[in-house]
Amino acid sequence: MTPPPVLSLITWSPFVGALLIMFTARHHPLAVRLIAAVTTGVSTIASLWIYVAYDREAAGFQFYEKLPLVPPLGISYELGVDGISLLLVLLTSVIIFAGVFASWTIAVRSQEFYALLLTLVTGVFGVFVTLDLFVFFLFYELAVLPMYLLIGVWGSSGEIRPRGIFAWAYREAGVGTKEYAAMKLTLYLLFGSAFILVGIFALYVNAGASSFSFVDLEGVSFAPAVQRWVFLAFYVGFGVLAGIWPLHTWSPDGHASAPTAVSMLHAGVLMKLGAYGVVRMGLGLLPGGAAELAWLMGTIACVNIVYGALSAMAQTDLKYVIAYSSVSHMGIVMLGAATLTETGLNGSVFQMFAHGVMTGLFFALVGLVYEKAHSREIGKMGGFGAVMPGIATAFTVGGLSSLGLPATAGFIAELLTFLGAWRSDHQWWLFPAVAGTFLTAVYVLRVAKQIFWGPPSPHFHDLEDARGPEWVALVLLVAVLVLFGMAPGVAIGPIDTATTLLLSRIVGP
Amino acid sequence: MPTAVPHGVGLDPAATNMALLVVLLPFVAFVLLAVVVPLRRRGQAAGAVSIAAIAVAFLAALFSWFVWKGDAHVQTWAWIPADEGPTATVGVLLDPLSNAMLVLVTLVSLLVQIYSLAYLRDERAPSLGRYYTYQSLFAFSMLGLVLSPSFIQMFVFWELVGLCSYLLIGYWYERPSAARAAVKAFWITKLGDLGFVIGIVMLWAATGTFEFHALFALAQEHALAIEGLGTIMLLIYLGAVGKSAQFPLHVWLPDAMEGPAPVSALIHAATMVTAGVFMVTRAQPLFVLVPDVLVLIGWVGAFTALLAATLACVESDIKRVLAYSTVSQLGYMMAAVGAGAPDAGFLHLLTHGLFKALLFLGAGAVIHAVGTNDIFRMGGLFRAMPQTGVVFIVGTLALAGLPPLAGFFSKEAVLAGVWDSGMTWPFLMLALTVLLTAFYMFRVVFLTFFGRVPATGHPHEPSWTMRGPLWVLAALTVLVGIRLAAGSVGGRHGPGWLAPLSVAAALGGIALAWAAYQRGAVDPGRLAATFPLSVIDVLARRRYGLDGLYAGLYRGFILGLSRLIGWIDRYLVDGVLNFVSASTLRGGDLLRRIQSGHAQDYVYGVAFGVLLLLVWSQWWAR
Amino acid sequence: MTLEMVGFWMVAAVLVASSLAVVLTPNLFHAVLYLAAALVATGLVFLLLDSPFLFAVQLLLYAVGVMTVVVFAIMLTERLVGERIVQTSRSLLNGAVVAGAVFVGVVGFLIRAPRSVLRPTLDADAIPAIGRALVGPFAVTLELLGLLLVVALLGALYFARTDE
Amino acid sequence: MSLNAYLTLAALVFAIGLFGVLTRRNAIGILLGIELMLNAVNINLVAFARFHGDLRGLVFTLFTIAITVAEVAVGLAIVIVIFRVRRTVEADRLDLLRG
Repeated sequence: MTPPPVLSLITWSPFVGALLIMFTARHHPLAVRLIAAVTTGVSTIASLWIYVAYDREAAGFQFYEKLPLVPPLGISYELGVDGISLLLVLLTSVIIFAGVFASWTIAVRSQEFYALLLTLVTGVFGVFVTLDLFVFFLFYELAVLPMYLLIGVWGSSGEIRPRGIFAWAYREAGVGTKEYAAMKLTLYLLFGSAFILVGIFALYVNAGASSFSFVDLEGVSFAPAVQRWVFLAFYVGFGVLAGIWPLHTWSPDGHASAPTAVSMLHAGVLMKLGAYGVVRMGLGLLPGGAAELAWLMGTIACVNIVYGALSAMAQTDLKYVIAYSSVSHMGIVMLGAATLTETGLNGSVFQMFAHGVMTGLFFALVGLVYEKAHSREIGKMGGFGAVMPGIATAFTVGGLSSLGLPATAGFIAELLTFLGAWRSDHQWWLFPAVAGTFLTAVYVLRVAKQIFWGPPSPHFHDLEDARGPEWVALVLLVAVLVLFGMAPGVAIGPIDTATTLLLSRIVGP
Repeated sequence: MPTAVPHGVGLDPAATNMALLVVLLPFVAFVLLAVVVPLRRRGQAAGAVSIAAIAVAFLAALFSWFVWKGDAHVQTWAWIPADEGPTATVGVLLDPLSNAMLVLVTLVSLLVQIYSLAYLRDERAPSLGRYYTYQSLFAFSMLGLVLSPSFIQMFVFWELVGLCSYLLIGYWYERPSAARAAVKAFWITKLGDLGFVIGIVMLWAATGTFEFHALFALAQEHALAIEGLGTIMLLIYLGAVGKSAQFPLHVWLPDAMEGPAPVSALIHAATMVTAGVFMVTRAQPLFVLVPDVLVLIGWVGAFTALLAATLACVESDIKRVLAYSTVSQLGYMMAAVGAGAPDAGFLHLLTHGLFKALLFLGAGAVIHAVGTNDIFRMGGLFRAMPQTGVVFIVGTLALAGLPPLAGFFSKEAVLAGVWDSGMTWPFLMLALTVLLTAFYMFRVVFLTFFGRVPATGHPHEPSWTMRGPLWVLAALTVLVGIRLAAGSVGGRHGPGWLAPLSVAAALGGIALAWAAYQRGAVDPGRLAATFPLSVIDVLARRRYGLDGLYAGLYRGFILGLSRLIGWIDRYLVDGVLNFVSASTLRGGDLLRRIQSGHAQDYVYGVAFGVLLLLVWSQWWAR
Repeated sequence: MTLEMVGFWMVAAVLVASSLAVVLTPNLFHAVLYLAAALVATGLVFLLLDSPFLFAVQLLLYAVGVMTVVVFAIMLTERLVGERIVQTSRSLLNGAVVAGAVFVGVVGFLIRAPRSVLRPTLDADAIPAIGRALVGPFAVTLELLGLLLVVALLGALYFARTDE
Repeated sequence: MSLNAYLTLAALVFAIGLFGVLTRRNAIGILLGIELMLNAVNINLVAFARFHGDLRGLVFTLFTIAITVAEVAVGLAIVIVIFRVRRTVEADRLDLLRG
């Protein structure tokens, strides 16, 4: 019996939604939102179903689909999920479902906005479920490119007064405007995808140029030199998207300029795409290269953690704080992967999920605060807790998760990463990672205190708490954060089946 | 030595289920209050739910205390799965140590929650609901900590109680000082927790387990000869330094008094701050493997006791005096644990929990009545509030260590334990602290309840919901004292001269306080100005510069570094990028001028190209 | 000194002289006439190279056809402007240096090139061979060229038509 | 005469044409220079064809001539259009494509 093509359903349902929105819902803003909610809802339900139905005993790729596209070149439409992508598909559907509600109030060209958003999500789902490297790359580009329009058209410009040694360059490049942010993000990510494409072709050619299938390539053991260089290419290419230092600066500008749902999706899911690429293709296809270059990955990850946290502390714009916190937390993801231990890798994948939800929550909240207060200047705010207690609570939960407080998902991820770090070949990684959690505590609580605590700020009047559909996003994300923090086994179980397989190729069974 | 460590591992489902009931009841209350918004908004109703839960939990704890007194029961469930057995487990460990703590925590929580109903009567209903939500969460977390069968679970709840402390200190979040104190408490304890987490990570990497019974078994078989065990235990101890406010991380506790008085009584006197002592006691079999660390713990404890006592002597805020007193008493407990007498330390923990809660609640009643924290603006309150006065004096006498109250016996045991272990200097510091303790506490008593009556205000006795808990605690202080005097518990007495010495020291302190603040025979200002005291006085008034040091480190180091990194990121890392981008734009602009639009200029270009080709083909292409 | 050498020198002298006149004379109309002379001289060079057919093509198509078009163009533009067009030149020195350099370069190249091959004797008449080549191997090229000419014609018409 | 003689002659004509293209102000003048250069090319082609006994050079010459005719036609048409629009054929003034 052929199983129903549930992965295709998950992947293409938003795309169908985008088409419907473009062709049937013109000038019906409510219909646009309903179509978006329904089609992403279908994806969400289907991804919950596969999450439950995934056979944890059997492990490996399940819900397999294959349809040859270009047989002579070995390109086929080949889908399947394992423990890692399972969780990330769930993450994506949760975030986009919340994102649809978080951008409910968008006013300008909402039809095109939702259509692009849904197209982008199709790309993201596609990346996570596809097992064919060529199709993978197509989906990858599909996930990256709509971002340019989404930020360039619906973004918001911040104000940055250029100072310092390159001030003229800042004026020249228009730093701070949404156009600048959109262009920077797109150029960076395309820069990265050039490396990825080269890497994919290098693998294809070195494996005998007969198949792009991940499953086939997994069986090939490449020469050490190929492993090293292609791994490096993947690391840089995907690493750009994962925000590795010093290629991370697109992310603060991009996230700060992007509209709420786009920030949520981008920081929550797209950055995971990079980390997922490194784990799946870097570690999965090039075990030798991974073992050889783990030191580089881990060290840069440590820089990310501490540097990101310190940069976040220095920001005065709320969105920048959150964006830099992503840079810091992606360091945890990369560090976990670099440990090449079971616990570390579990922590890495779990952190992808935890950070996705957490940062999605953060951006949703920042969006709400911005919408109500029309300001992102932390220094001006104060005492919002009294007028928006719901938002304050959700922000606190998100903040606690990001500083790794137990009973939130962030703790599990960080703990596992720490354990992995100390068991890896580079024990000293533990210390910057732990220091990062302290610095996170400093900046998160500082920001929370400044915004929500203290006497009410004189700059704002008539603020109110979240309303209606906005609650859906907040409650959903907070609940996921806490549930996965209290019962991590739900996620770690499937992750573990995948990571042990992955590791057995790197360090031997 | 009757240690507070499980002798063996048993499994009686009834026992562990009872313990689970105790810990889950407040959790259910918390979830109810957190999720059912209308209930929380009702304030008093929320309080009723929370109190009912903790009351049943208290009865269950009492039941378990009487039924499963002597033995240890463990049950665990997998929490974080991994390929070969779970990485981490959760569960309950019910043994005498945790059982005693269960009773203490549920009892004090119950009393404090009842007390709060009246104390916070004027709060808005949603705020009160929020308060009881936090209280339930705290009760759950503290009970979970107490019942932890593994380091990892202990750490989880350790952080959660820290969170509750943060939330409750910041309960009046509109006050900037409360907001500051809350984050300060969180950060400073977090600093210690870094050591804790690193320690348990290292321990796990070396042994592959977090569970106490497995680790203790290894320790008993002398199989725990890990390289760097000393470092690991020191790091774990750091967690206790932060949580139990040991020098030099004690600075957060006095500031934590920004929270409501009942919160201080519960969290910052009776329960959470003793978690550090509890943890070191719990992990005693591991600490005994590293005697150097134990000695350090003892020294730090004794020093903390003395230091905090001197700080308490110059403080004028009644709650802060009590806070320093708590720090000082925590130092006692730690000194006892460090001296290898964890039973004495734990006994002191229990008795101190009772009378310090009493003192804080009493102080709360006073503050509630007069509307200020400053002891110099109080006076003669004994006449207006005789009941409060009596129970406060009972608590003070217990803290000062006078027989037959509970504090006397536990303090005695601590001093004996330290003397027996041969740590002379720490013993002397602790003995001096006895005198100081009596002095500063009676300074508060005389200034508050006796002496001049200030002109303002009409203080009166609080309502019965506040008085009830006070009387219960006072009675317990006395009863436990009598029970201890009967001599069946805490069998550590030390040399014969010890009891007279400590009583004499306490009486001396009381006399000094009486002379200075009641009788006026000694001018406290002049006393403080005489030579050796004047130095301490000046330093203590500046809090030994520690608060300033932390503030400086925070502003100068962390914020400074962040500003530097922020600058580097924006103007160097991103700057180079923008430089490249702007240079490209500029370069393009420059090259654009070559495109003059005159066809003939292009022909020149072609001609030069031809020339280049010719030259190249003739001179280089051979 | 063979007949061919005498012919070559004479033709070369005419060609160079008329070429120079083309680029130097101020009168545009004269320049066109000198160009005609130069083109005829080129045709003569073809003749010296034993290609009477090309000589004919050059004469008929080029010298006559092109000249006619150019003359028409000049007359047309002069009529449009309503005055005589005076040919002036600019930056003569630059042009001379660059052109001279190119010449020197090419000549230098020629000098260093391997000794020139000897002129083979013609064994047959080239014209039928050219014809066969045009409809044989070069048939497609020829057709494309035809297409190009049509397109050029249409383009020229399109450009030159008046708007009304 | 040797091959080099013909080639040198062609080079000279080419250089003169180039000079014309570079120096003429009038667009028609520039076109005349181009004609000279193309002629020089033709001489080369024919000379090589003759000296190597290769017919293809001749065929190419034919093509060149044909293309030249087309080019002259289009070029002059453009000149006339420019004349109509801009009232000048001064090459210096024709810089619409300036960057």
